[in-house]
Amino acid sequence: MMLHTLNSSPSDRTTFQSCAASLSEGDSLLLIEEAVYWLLPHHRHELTRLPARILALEPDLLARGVSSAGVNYVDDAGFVELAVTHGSVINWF
Amino acid sequence: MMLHTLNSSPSDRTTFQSCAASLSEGDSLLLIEEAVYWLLPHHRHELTRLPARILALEPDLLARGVSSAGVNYVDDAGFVELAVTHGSVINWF
Amino acid sequence: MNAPEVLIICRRAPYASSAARDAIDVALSCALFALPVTLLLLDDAVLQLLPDQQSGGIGQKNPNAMLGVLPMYDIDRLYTSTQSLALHGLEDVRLDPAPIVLDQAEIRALLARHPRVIML
Amino acid sequence: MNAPEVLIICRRAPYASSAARDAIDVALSCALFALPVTLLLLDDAVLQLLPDQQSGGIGQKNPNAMLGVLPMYDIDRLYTSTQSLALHGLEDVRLDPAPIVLDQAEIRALLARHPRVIML
Amino acid sequence: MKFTLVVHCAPYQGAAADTALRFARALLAGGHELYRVFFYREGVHNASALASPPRDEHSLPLAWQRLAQEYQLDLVVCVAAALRRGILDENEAKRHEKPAANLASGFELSGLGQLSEALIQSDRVLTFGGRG
Amino acid sequence: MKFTLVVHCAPYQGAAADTALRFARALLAGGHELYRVFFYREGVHNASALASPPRDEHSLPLAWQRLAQEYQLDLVVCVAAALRRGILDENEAKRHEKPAANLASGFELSGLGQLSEALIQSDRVLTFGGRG
Repeated sequence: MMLHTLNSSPSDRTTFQSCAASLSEGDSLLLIEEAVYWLLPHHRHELTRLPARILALEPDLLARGVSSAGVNYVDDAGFVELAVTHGSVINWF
Repeated sequence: MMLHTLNSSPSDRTTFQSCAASLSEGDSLLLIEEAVYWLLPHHRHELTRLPARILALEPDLLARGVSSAGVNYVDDAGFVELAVTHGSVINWF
Repeated sequence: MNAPEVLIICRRAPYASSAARDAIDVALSCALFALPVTLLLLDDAVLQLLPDQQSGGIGQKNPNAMLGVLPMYDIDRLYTSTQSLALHGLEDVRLDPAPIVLDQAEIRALLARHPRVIML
Repeated sequence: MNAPEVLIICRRAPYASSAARDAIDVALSCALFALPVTLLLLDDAVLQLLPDQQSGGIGQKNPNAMLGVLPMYDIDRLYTSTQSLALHGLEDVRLDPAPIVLDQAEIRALLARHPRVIML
Repeated sequence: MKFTLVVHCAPYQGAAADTALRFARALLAGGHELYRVFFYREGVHNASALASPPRDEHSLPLAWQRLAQEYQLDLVVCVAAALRRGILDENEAKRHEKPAANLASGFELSGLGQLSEALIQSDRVLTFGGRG
Repeated sequence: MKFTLVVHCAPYQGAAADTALRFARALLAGGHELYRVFFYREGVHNASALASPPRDEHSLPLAWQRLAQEYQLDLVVCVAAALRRGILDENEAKRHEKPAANLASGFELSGLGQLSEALIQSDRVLTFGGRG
């Protein structure tokens, strides 16, 4: 079980595609910084076909005016706990 | 008549598309730095539908191992001359 | 010498880098020099216009607030493109401040009118 | 404590930033510590493997030459993905040094085997 | 649990250094151990003693220093990356015949070996980077 | 013809600062005038007096300095961007009570007005930047 973080905006499809292709069942994907824009209605559907659990970092959602409705989100302490409970971490940027 | 430069790799489609949409007949597009990878055989066909004249910066082609066959290229002095002979310059990155 | 019209193009999301704030600073400086300034937000820069950005949790200033005061400095031309709105599906979303939306032909005409372009 | 296997992932083109050279430096340093190292070049990083890069004209060192000497430091696992080769259409192009090409399932297995990943 | 953080981004270059700092604070507040923060590439600018942001903006170098004091952190700046980018301690300033040093106190210049060693010692390693 | 170049990128962050330098050399060799080089954002690091790259790598700050000496160039570093990123001249070091200055000789800290003024005075303005 692996924790992936992604920090790039939907305008960077290449990073998203490499991240998406690396996800296994049971992994989690935490959207941070500009990657919270993947949760805009226009982009969100692309997340549904990923095998991983999708989460977002709450302060980054709030700062960017992206709605948290229907989103699993964590605060900074929750980010740390995700890193603890997954066996390894990969940061995509 | 405008000179556009583009410096981002084909992995950044968003920058390419904004640059492409801004080209008018009579403009020139100079590919510099990582944008010379647009001249790889796999990507080159996307340049053919652009209304602008396409050129590349020779030292950047050479450094990246991209073939100059069939490419209009200029050296640094030629880059300067392009900036002189076009009424304005826009740099996309 | 006539004051040339200056076009400032920003293509970056807020906070990602200092680009959003820097574009505003350049616009304000040009206004001080009585240069006619137009600000064009393309691609990720349209995300600067999303309402209700609460940046306290990340300890950063919200550039959105600064965009709203630009008209006080006679910078009242804030543009974006249909292509940029479509990139993030924001065609029917309230943006604040509301930009003037240009299609591709209008963008090309805007560029052709401006002999000085600063990209950020 | 057992030496953990280290996976270094680089996703950047040569020269664009110092990432390509830095990835090699990290790999060499891990080898000095007797850490088993695997280097995975994804996306634009496959462009590091194009032959005949003559970087004299831009005054920079060619990281391609350094990649070739990694086996001398017992770093002989150089991987890329089918997806990355397809991104730039390099499936049938000679690459130097030649990487081992993994499909998506193999990439996922590679990641699962490595508890330490450094992204560059 | 023992963490090591690798920071690739300068302040203002992107959000990554801010995110790394927030993560460091949260893990320490959660009772975990921060074995080392390794500043690499443009991340070396987090260690500038000369950064002078406006008073109403937070200063990342200062925030790292304060956190290091409170928790006795090991803030290591890659010496090769730092020299190239103009971050020097007194020793390196002398050795390269430069007129001044600018490494903030609380940070230490050292080699990439400090990263390799941290990979061995830590339970989790996170990389905070950005484009470019 | 009168050129102004705006440089947004630090050395090593991307190729943009190298490209800007090559463009500057070529335009001067071609008999054109370089009205000003304006270093903004991460570009301020081109003006570091402390950058100490290995001997077999070229140094962008040094290359700018040499070009400025040869052609009497106006190398202006945005003061607000520089202060945030830890590039200070003697005056700013004193004013912010910092222990040292690190602005390379040949460069000058000044405001964004120098960019606006250059936009008026120059025939062509080019921006050299990169991701991030």
